[in-house]
This record gives sequence, C-alpha cells and structure tokens, in this order.
Amino acid sequence: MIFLWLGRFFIIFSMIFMLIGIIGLFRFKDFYLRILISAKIETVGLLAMLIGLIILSGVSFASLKILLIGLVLMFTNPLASHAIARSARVNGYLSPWEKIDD
Amino acid sequence: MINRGAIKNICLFTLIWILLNEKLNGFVVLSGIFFSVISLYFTDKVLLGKSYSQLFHIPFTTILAYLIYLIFQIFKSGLTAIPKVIKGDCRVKIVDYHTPLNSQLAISLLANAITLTPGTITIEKKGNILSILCFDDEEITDDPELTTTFSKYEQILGSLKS
Amino acid sequence: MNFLELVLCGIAIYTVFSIIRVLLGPSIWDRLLCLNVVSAKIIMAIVLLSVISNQDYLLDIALIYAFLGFLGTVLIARFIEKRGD
Amino acid sequence: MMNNSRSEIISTMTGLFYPYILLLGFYVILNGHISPGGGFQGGAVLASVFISRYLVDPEKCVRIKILQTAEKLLFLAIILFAVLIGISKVMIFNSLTPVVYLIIMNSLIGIKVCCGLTIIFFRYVFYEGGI
Amino acid sequence: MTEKIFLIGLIILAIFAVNTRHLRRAIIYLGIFSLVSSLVYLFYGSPDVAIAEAVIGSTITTVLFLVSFKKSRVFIIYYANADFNSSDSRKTIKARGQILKSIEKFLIDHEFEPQLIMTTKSYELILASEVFDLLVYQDNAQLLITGPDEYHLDGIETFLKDKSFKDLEICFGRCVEYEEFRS
Repeated sequence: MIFLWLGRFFIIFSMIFMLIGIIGLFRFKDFYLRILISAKIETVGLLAMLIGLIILSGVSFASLKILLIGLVLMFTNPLASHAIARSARVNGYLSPWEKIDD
Repeated sequence: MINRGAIKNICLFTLIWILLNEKLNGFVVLSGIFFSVISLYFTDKVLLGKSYSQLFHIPFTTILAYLIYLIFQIFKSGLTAIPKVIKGDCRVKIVDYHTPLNSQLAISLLANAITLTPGTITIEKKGNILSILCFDDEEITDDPELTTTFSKYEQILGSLKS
Repeated sequence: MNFLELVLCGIAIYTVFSIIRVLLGPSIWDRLLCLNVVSAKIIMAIVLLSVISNQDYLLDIALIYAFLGFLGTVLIARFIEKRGD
Repeated sequence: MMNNSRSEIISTMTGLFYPYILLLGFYVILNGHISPGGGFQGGAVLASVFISRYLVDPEKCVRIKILQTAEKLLFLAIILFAVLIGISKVMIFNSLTPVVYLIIMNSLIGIKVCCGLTIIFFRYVFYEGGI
Repeated sequence: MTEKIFLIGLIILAIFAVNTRHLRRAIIYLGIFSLVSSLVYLFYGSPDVAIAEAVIGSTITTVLFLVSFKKSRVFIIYYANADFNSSDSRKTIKARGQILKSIEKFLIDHEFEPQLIMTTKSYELILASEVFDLLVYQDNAQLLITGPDEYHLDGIETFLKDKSFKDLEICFGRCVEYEEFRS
C-alpha cells in the first residue's frame, strides 16, 4: 500500500515538473534560456517518472528493464543536448543578451 | 587480449543479455557468453581498432557513486530552477572551467554530468578546458556553489586512469 | 478511468503542446530542441503503455529509442552548424 | 569562433555504446519468433552501429567490395537453405523443427539486411558528398 | 481517447511538412512524424512495424534526407548593417523583413535553397573575404543589393519593382563602389 502511494507521488511530481518545463518553453523568448532550463527540467520529469514506474511494478524483470532504460537515457540524453547547444554556438546564433553586451 | 578487464566486461554483457531475455536458464547463459564474446571481439577489431576494455575501464564503485550523486544533484537543482521559470527572465553567460582531471573519459563523464544538471550546459571541450553556459546572477560573482559541486565530481572520477 | 491512463492522456496533451512549439519556434535550433523533448515524451509514453497493458515486449522499443534516438539529433545538429537557418 | 567541426565529447562517449547496441541487435534477431522483431529490424539495429561509428571518425570507410560480395552470397544462401529444407521435408518427414528453421532464417536475413543498409549509408556519405 | 490526440498531431505535422518552404524544417517535421507514428502503431497492436519505424526513421532516413538535401543548389545571402547597434524605426525593420522574405520567395520559385547569413562585418571585409551570391547592405533607410551574378540580380530587380516599399530606398549595384553608394 505504501509503495503504491509512493509510486503515485513520484509520478505526480514528474507531471508537475513537465508542466513547468512546457510553460518555460512558451515563456522564455531566448533559445539559450530554453535549452538551459526548460529542456533540462523535462529530463528531471523523465527520471522521476521512470523511478515511480519502477516502484509501482515491484521487483521483476520488467522493472529491471525500466531501470536499464533510465540508465541508458542518463548517458545518451546529455549528448543530444550538448550537440544542439554546440551547433548553435559554432554557427554564431546570437541571442538578445549578447547584442546588448557588444 | 584475454585479461581481467575483458572478463569483467563479458560478465556485464551476459548479465544484460539475461535481463533482455527476461528468463534465467542454462541455454540463455551460454548464448549470452557466446554473443558477448562476439560483440566484444567485433568492437575491438572492426569498430574501435583499440581495446575496448582498456579504453573504457570504469570501476563499479566509481560509476555507482557517480550515478547516485548525479541523481541527487539533478533533483536538487531542478527544484532551484523552478522560480526562474516562474519569474520568466534571466541572463546567461559563458565561463571557462579548468579541470585537474587528465583522463579523456573522465572529462567526458564530467561534461555529461554538467549537461544533465538543470542550469548548466557544456558547450565545448578542448583538452581539459570546458566552456560552460550558465546563469548570470548579479549576487553570486564567483559561483562558489558551482565549483564545490564540480570538485565533488572530480573527487569521484579521480580514480580513472588515463 | 485508471490513474495511469489519466497520466498517459496528460503526456499526450503535453506532446501536442511541444509540437506546437516545434511549429512556432523562430530559429531552427528551437525546433531541434523540441524534437529532443518530444522524443523523451514518446519514450515515457511507451513505458507507461507497457506497464498499463502488462506487455513486457514493448519495453524493447523504448530501449531501442533510448540507444538510437540521439543519433538522428546529432546528425541534424552537425549538418546545421555550418549552414545556419 | 570555434572552428573544428566535431565534438570530442560525442566521439568519446559514442564508443561506450558499441557492444550494447550489438547485443540489442542480436537479441532482436534471435527472439524474432516469440517476441516482436526479426531479421529486418535486427539488421537495421546492427547497421546503425556503423552510422554511430561515422560520428566518431568520419574519415574511416569500410571496404564496400567485401560487403557487396557477402550480401550476394547471403542472398544465395537464403534461397538455397529454403529449397534444401523443402526437399528434405519431402524426402524425410520433420527433419528440422520449425524453431530452428526460423532462427537460422532470421539470422541469415539479419546479416544480409545489415550489409545492405551499411552499403547504402557509406555509398551515400562517401561518394555523394557527405553530410 | 489518447490515441486520437496523437492522430490529430500526426495530421497537423504532415500538413506542415508538405507545405513548408524551408526544407531543413521539413526534415525535422518528418523526424517527429516518424516518432509519433511509431507510437500510434503500438496503440493499434503492431509492435513489429513500430520497431522498424523506430530504427529506420531515426537513423537511415535522416541520413538519406540530409545527403540528398545537400545536393540542392544553395543560394547564399549575406545581410549586413552599417552600425549594428542602431535602433531603426519600426517601419524600417518591418520593410526590411518584407524585402528579405520576398527575395527568399523569388529564390524558392526558381528552385534555389536560400540561406540567410547575418553578419556584423564591414562591407569591404565581406567583399574581400566571403563567398556569396547576394549581398544586402543596409545604411539607415538605404538598402544596397549587389552580387557577382548578373542574371539573378536582373530577375530580382524586376521582381521587386512590382512591389513598393515606401520606407526604404533600394539601390541595385552591379559593381558599385562603397563611396559611390555613400555619396
């Protein structure tokens, strides 16, 4: 019973995090701020959701597989965001805060 | 070619093979060892051209401590980033960070951890200098919190050889 | 309606909002960033679907996405970095 | 600004995933008869290892001639195997159980698809101008 | 209920991918299309197709689109401003956006792929060091459009003549020197 509510707590927590990430995607006017905060808060939501599902499904091969998915995502997801941020920076995409500084 | 690192890696791959198959009997274990040897050999000879076990030699305790500290740090800085979303406006700057680590793999793992935490992203790695995109707060000038976090990662990853 | 089904429905709505950001996004990097966000959402939806319907084999597809999903993003990012929007 | 075109972090970390992607491909091929997947899907997973190797060192090419020969031989082997099984079914009843037949057929198809998709990828990238 | 939301998203993405003028955006739209469609395959009970869509859609088709997209004829437009920090009037900015947009429309109609690069370099430096097909140079309310290729410049001139931009003064130069344009 306690595990059921603990899992549900984690899932609701992740849904709140993702909602804040989506709000941030629409609220910020600058690409660098979006990738810095919103996209990363989405990752927090993803990990919390996977932890909640592991707690809900108990000890079995399926929950171990979900754990494996989480581990893999922790290594591959930063590579993708690093590639995007680096590509924008190398190309010289300027954001408003830099135009003011120059 | 046969050394302790390769045997450790083969054990790990067999474990993952059993996990993928979702059952545990003699046939699965034998086929797991067979395919682990094949994929390790193929990686060494064709894909990498070097020894996988020497290139990616990570002790188990290191990776465990790294992951636990990383998850803790992700949730912590995720909570601190929420007010910034609600406020809706921030300024961003790029700082250069010089790490004392000298292994290629350790620096990459450090950069991965930095990227995964909300609020900081690694943009470029040149040697052991990392360019990091982070907030530009007026109150905090020297980022002491950021530096202590990074030095904790470096303490964990310091056992990796180059 | 079950609790997990409600969560799945919520993720679907979030996905639609991310797609709207993809269609609006001013620069091409905004669109690429939202591709990353949508792919995370889809992985989550697949794992939820497998837990709801008790079919373990659906997790293989999520695993394949987790391993190979970043390849497409990295290739597109690499292509764009020389040529701009 | 920053001039060199490839990132060191990506080229270091992608090497970590090679054996895992290979294991996943073998798993999808071998369990094609009881779970979703099979020859084509597993072969595509195996071929994506070569695509991720392109991220690590873009100059290194595979020998396409060898892959082409292997693909042709495997195509012949698939047809010959099916014909031989058909003949032996007529001559001797139930010489081979269906499970073994399916596994051998799936793995032949998987390696053939892997060769084919790898040839397509390297052909496009190295002879048509690259990315 | 849930799958209907994803189906509506698929239709929207397909319409945008077909109708967009920029091919780079179409590649990204198709990437999301393949992601969502693989989930929809799962809802209707065909995991086999979903795995194939996941692998092929995320890796191979992306490479094929990118390589074939590189073969399209790219037309490089450089845009530079005389003083970068100048706060132009609202009308000027709007008119400049309209001009750039109509040049892009002209190029797409003639089967080119426009590529707009905004720089902060000076006029002489761009002429000396960069490779370009069209250079748009703005000095307050004056606009100089020049380029090495005579043929397309004539086409753009006749195309822009029909439309009237009242807030900007457009000047076409074949090999105009910077001082002549200033005086």
